[in-house]
Amino acid sequence: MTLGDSLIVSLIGFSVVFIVLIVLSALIQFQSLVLGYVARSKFQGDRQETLTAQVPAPEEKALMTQRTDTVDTGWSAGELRLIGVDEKTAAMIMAIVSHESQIPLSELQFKMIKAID
Amino acid sequence: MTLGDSLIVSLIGFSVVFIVLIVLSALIQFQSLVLGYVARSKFQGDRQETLTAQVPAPEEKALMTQRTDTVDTGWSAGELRLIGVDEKTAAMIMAIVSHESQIPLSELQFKMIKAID
Amino acid sequence: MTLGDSLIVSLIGFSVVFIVLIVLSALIQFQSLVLGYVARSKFQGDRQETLTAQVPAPEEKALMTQRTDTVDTGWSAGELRLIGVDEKTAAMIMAIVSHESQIPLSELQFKMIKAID
Amino acid sequence: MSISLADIFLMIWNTSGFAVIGWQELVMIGIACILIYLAIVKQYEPLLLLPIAFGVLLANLPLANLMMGPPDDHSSAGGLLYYLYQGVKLGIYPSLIFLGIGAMTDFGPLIARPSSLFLGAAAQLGIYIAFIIAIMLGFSPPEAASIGIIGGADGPTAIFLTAKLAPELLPAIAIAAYSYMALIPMIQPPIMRFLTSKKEREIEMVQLREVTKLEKIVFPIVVTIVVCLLLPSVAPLIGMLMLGNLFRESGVVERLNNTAQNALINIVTIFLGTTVGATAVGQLFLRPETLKIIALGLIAFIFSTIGGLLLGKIMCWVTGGKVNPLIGSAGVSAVPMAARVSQIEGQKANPKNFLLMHAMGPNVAGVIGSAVAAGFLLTMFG
Amino acid sequence: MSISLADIFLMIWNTSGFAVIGWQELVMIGIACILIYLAIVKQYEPLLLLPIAFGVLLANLPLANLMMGPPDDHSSAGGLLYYLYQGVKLGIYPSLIFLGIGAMTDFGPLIARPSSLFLGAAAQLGIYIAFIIAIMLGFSPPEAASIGIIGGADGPTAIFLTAKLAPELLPAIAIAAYSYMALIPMIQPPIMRFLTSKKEREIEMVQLREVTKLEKIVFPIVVTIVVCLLLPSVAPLIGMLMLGNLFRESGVVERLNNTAQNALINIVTIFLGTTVGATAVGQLFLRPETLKIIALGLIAFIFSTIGGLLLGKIMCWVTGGKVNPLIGSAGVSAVPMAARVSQIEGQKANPKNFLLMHAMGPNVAGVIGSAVAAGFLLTMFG
Amino acid sequence: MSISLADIFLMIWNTSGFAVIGWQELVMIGIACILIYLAIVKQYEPLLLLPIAFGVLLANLPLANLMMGPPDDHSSAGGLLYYLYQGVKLGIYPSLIFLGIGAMTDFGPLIARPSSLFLGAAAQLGIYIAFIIAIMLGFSPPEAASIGIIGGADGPTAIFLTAKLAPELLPAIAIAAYSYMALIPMIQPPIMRFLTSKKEREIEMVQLREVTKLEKIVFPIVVTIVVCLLLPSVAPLIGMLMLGNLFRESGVVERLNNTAQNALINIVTIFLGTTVGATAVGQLFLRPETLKIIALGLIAFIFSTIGGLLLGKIMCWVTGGKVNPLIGSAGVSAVPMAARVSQIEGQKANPKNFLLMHAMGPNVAGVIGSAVAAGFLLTMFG
Ligand code: NA
Ligand code: NA
Ligand code: NA
Repeated sequence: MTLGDSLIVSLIGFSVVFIVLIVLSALIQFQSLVLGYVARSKFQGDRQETLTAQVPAPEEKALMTQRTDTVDTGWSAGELRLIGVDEKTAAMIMAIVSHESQIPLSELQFKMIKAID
Repeated sequence: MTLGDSLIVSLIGFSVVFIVLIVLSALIQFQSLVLGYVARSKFQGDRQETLTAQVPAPEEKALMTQRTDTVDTGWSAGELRLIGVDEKTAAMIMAIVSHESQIPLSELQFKMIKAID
Repeated sequence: MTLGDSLIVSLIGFSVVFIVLIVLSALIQFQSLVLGYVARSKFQGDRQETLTAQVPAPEEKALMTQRTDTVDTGWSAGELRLIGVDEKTAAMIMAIVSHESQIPLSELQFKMIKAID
Repeated sequence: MSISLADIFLMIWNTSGFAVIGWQELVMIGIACILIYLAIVKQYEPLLLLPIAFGVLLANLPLANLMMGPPDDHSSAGGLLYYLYQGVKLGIYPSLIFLGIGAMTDFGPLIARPSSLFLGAAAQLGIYIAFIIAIMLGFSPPEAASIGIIGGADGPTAIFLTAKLAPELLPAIAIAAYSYMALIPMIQPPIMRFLTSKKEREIEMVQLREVTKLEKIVFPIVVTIVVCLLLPSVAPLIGMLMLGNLFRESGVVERLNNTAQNALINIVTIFLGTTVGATAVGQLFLRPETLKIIALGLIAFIFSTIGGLLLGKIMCWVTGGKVNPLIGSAGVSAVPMAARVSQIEGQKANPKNFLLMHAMGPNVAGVIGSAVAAGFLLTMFG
Repeated sequence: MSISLADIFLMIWNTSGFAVIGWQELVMIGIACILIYLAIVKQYEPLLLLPIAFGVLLANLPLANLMMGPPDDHSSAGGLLYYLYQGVKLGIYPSLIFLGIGAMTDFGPLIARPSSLFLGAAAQLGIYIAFIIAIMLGFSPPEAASIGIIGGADGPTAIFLTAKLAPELLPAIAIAAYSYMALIPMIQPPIMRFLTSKKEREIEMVQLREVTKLEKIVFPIVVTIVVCLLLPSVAPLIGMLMLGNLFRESGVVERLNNTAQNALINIVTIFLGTTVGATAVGQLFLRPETLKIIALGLIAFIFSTIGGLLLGKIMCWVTGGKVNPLIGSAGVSAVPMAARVSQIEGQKANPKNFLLMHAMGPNVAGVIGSAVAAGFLLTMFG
Repeated sequence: MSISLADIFLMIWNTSGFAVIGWQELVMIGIACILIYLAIVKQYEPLLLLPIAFGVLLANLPLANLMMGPPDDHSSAGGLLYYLYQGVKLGIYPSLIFLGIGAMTDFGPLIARPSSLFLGAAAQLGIYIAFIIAIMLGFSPPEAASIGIIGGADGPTAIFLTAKLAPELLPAIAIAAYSYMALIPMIQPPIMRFLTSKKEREIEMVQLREVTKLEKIVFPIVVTIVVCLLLPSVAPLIGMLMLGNLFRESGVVERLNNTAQNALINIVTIFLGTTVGATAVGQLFLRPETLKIIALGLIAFIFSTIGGLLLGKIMCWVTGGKVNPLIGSAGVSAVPMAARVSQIEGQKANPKNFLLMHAMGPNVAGVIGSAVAAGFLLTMFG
C-alpha cells in the first residue's frame, strides 16, 4: 500500500467515525426531544398500571423499593441526590473511590462524605 | 402422520406422563412411610456421632449453626416457624417478595412481617 | 516393566521431588535474606510514591484501607493480630471454622473469640 | 493495490446494512423492539425475554453475520453468536439451567402431598391437544411435538426438545413459551372461574404435614433413578434438576449450590436467551407457520390449564371436598406464577383462603411432568 | 524395556527447560517480571496486565508447551493455554468483556450532552496517524491497522481487531495498549497544558441536565440498530456493549446485570489476559517490529489526545466559551482514567472546577468511537 | 407411516432402562448411593464426592447415554456429560481448580520455614511404594503411575495425571483419592502414635517469623520459574496454582482473586466431579483391578504418612528437638485436614501444644510435592 493510499484510507476511516457518531448524536438529541415530553407521565403511568393489574399490594411495594434503589445508585447526570455536601466534590470522590476500589458505583454505599480540610 | 396416529401417540404419551408420575407418587409415599420412623432418631444420631468422633467442640457448634440456618430458610411444608403473625399470610408475602425481587427465599431475611390493615 | 526397573524409576522419581523441593527451599531462604533488608523501607516507599504522584488525597486513604484489610485477613505466619485472646487457640478456631463452613478465612470476620471453659 | 475515493465509498456502502436491508429485517427489528418493551415495561419473564429480544435484534441486522458459522476450511472465525449457540444446539444450556432451577426449588410441598403429581401430569394435556392439531395443520411429527411442548409451560424443556427435533422453529416456540408463561395471570383466571363453582373455589385445605430433611435428600435420588430408568431420554433434564436439588438439600455443598443458582445459571441464561433469539431470522420467522405456532401455543396453555383443573375437580370429588380444584391449574409449571394465580383466585372467592403452599406441589410437579412428556416425544421422534 | 540410571538422568535433563533455554526466553522472562512489577507496584491496569505478564512468563518456559495445539490426529491433548486461547482467536472474549463493560457503564453524561460524541470521534485521530506511519515503515495494511488501533485506548477493541487481522502482533499491541492506558496520567497532561491556554482550562461548565430512565433504556437499543446497520462488522462489540447496558438500565434483570459485570467478565478476563500474554514467545516478540509498535503506540496515544483537545478548542470557540477543551482529551476512552485526568488538570487551573462528569461523556463516547474505527478497519482489511 | 398401539408400547419398553439393566448397573447404582451417603452424612470431602457419586449414578442408568459421543458424521448431538467431560480429558479442569486453590492458599507458613518443603517431599513416599507394588501386580507402567499418585493425597493432581496416562482407571482413582483424603483423621493417627514417642509429640515449636507482603508476592513467581524450568510437564498445575496465589497476594486484582476462588472453581468443580464420576460405568469399574486400586491407594496413603513422619523424626533429631515430628504427616497434602490431624494429635500429647500453623507449611508443600511427582511420572510415561 502506498502512502497516498494510506492517507485516503485514513481520511475515509476518520470520516466514517465522525459520520457514525454525528448520526448517533443527532438521534440521541431527537430521542431526548420526543421522550422528554412523554417520559415522566406516560412511562411511569404505564408501569404502575401493569403492576396494579397483575399483583396485590404488598409486592408492589417491594417492587417499588427495588426500583428506586436501582435508580439512585447510578451517578449519571441528574440522578445524584446529595445532602449536606458540595455536589461536585462528592461526585468526584465517589467516582475515584469506585475506580480505585474496583467496585462499580452501584455497589458502593456512601453513608457520609465529610470534608476534612 | 394421520390424525388417527397422532391420537394414538397422544394417548400413549399422556399415559406415559401419568404412569411415570403415579409411580413416583407411590414411591414418595412409600419413602415417607419408611423414613418417617427412622428419620429423626437415626439420622440425626448418626450425624452427631460422626461429628463428635471427628472434631473438637468449637467447630461442632459452628456446624450446627450453619445446618440449622439451612433448615430454617426453606419455606417448605412444615418448616415455617412464624412468630406473631398469621402463618399463611406470611408464607404468601414471602413467596411473592421472593419472586418479584428475584431473590431465592433462602437468601431473604425477614425481620418482621406486620399487618397494615 | 521389571521390578528392578520400577525400583529405579521410583528412586529417581523420589529424588526428583526432593531435588526440586530442596532447590525451592534454598531459593526461598535466599529470597527472604535479600528481600528482608530491602522490603519494608523500599517497597512501601515506592508504592506510596506512585500513589501520591497519581492521585489526590481521598483515594489514597480508600486504597490504604483496602490494602490493610487484605493484609489482616490471612492467618499466615506473622500477620495475626489478636486482642484479648490466646493467639494459638484463636488461630486454630479460625482455621477450623473456616474449613467446616467452607468459607475462606479471608472472608470470615471474627468479632470476638471468647473462651467458654 | 490502488484505491480511489469512489472505490472506498462503494465498499463502505456495499458493506453497510442499509444497502441490503429488506422488509423482513425491518419487521423483525420491530418485533424485537416490541419484545423488549414487553420484557421491560410489562415485565414478561424479563430474565429470558430480554436476552431473546436482543438476540432477535442482533440476528436481523443485515451483514453482521453473528450467527454465521466459519468457512469450511476454518480459515477465519464464525460469528460470535454462532459459537455461543453451540450450547443450545448440543442441549447443554437447558440442562445447566435445570441444574440451577433444581438448586432453587423446594420440593417440600410435593413430598408432603404426593398426589400433587397427578395434577402435574394432568396439566400436560395441552401438549397432546396442540400436537394433534399441529399434525392436522400439516406440521411434521417432530415439528408438532415441538409445538405441543409449549403446553408444558416450561422454557428450558421447550428449548431442549425443539433444538433437537425442529431447530428451525426454535425462536417461535421459545418466544411463545415465555410470553404465555408471563401471560398466565391473564390466561388462567377466566378458565378457572368457568370450570369451577364458587363453592369449590372457597374450599380451604388442611395444612401440609412436616417434611423431614432426610425425605428431601432422598427425594432427588429416587426421582433420578426411577424417572431416568423409565424414560432414559429425559436424563439430561431430570438428572441435572435433581443434582441441583441435591446440592440444595444436602446442606454440605453450599458453595456449589450457590454457584449453580447464581453465576452458572445466569451466564447460561445470557448465552441461551441471546442465541435462541438470534435464530429468529426474518425469512424463517415471518411465515404463516409462526402465527400458527403462536395460536397453537395458546391452545396448548389453555388445555393444560383445563387438564389440571378437571383432575382437580375429580380429586375434590374423590376426597369429599378436601382438595380445592384451583390448585390444579398450577400443575402447568410456570413456577411460581401459576401457583400465585391459584392463590389469588382462591382468595378472591374466600378471603381466608391461602392456597399458595398447596399449589406449589402441583406447580413443581408440572416441571417433572413436562420433562417426562418431552422425554417421551424425544424417544418417539428424536 | 530396560532402563538404566544414566538413561533416566539423561531423559530428565533432556526434558528440563534448562537444557534448551535460549537468550530469548531469558529476556522474555525478564520482561514478564518487569510487567508484573508494573502491574503490582505501579498498578498499571493490573486487572489485565497481571494476567498478561504471567502469560508471558508461562509461554517462555521452554518445553512446557502450554500454547501448543494437539497433534493432527488428536491422539493426545494440546496445552492448557492453547484451549483457553480459542476464545481470543474466535473473538469471543473481547465481546463478553464488552458485555460486562456495558453493564458497568453509565451513558447518562453522554445522553445529557450528545455533542460529547464529536469529541469521542476526534480523539480517534491517533489511530489513523499511527496507521499511516506504520504503512510508511513497511508494515502490511492489516498489521498497520492493528497497530493504529492502539490509539483507540481501548483494550478489548484492540485485542478483537488484532486477533483477526494480525495475530502475530497480538502480545505487543495488547501490552502497549494497556501500558499506555495506565500511563495516561503521564502522557496527557503535558499535551493538555501545551495545547490549551490557562483561560480555557479555567472554564467551568454548566451542570448537565437530568436524564430520564426511559432515555437511558432507549439509548442502547438505538445505538445498536444505527451503528450495526451503518457498520455491520462492529456488531459483536457494540451489540454486546449495548446488551450489557440494557441489562443495567432496564432494571428488570438485576441477576444478569450482576453476573455480566462480575463472574462472567472476571472469568473471561483471566482467560483472555493469560492467553494474550502467552502469545508473546521470544522469537516472535523480540524483533525490531515490537519496538516500532511500542513507539507507534505512543504516537497514536499522543495524536488521539491532540485530536480530542483540538476539537475541544473548536467547540469552546463555537459555543462562546461554554466548553472546557480539557474534556476533549477524555475522548480517547481509557475509561475512567482519562476523565480523571481532565478533572485533575481542570482543578489545577481553577480549584472550583469540576470537570469529571462533563469528561465522562467524551470518555464513554470514545469507547464507541474506537469500536467504530475498528469496524471500519475490519471491513477494509478483514 | 402406520403406528399400532402394540408398536408404541414395544418402542417404549425397548427404550426403557428396565429392559436392559444388568447386575453391573444395579451394583453401580448401589455404590453411587453409598458414596452419596458418605458425602452427605459422613461428610467425606462432599464438594467433590457428591458430584462424583451423582455422576456414577447418571452414567449407570442404561440407555441414557449421557457420556456417549456424537455419531461420526455429527448428525446429532452427543450426551451432556460427554461434552462436559472434555475439560477433564484435555486437562483443563484440574488446572483451573488449581487456580482457585492457589487463590485460597496462604503460603506464609511455608515461606516462614522453608524446611517444610523437605517434609512435603518425604510425604510423597507412598506414591512410589504403590507404584512398585502396582507394577508387581501386573499393571502397566502408566497405570501403576496413576495408581501411585493416589498417595499424593491431592485430588486435582490425581485426576490430571490419570486422565492423561490411564483414563480407564479415572473413576476408581478419583474416588479412592477423595475417600482416603476424607479418611485422613482415621488413617493417620495410629501411624503417628506408632512411629513417634510421647516425648516427641509433646514438643512445642517456636512461633514462626513474620513474612512480609513482598516475600509472599515474589514466592509464586520464583516457584513458577524454577519448578516449571526443572520439570516442564508440571507447568499446567504449578503455573495455575501460582497464578492464583499471585492474584491473592498482589492485592491489586481482588476481582479476579474472588472469582478464581468462587464462581470459577465452583463451576469447574461441578463439571469435573460429575463427569469423573460418570466414567465409572459398570463393566469397567466392577473388575478385580478396582479392588486392587483401592487397596493400593490405602497403602500409598499409609506410606506417604510414614515418609513424612520419618523425615520429621530426623529433622527433630538434627535440630536437637526443635521440630515436632507430628507435622511431618501433614506433608501428604490433603489441605487442611492433615494439618488439623497434626494439631489434634499434638494437643492430645500436650494440651498446650499448638501445631496447626507449623503443620500448614508441610501441608501446602505437599501440594507442590505431589504436583512435582506427577510431572515426573508424566514425563516418564506420558
Ligand atoms: Na409443565
Ligand atoms: Na477510543
Ligand atoms: Na501431596
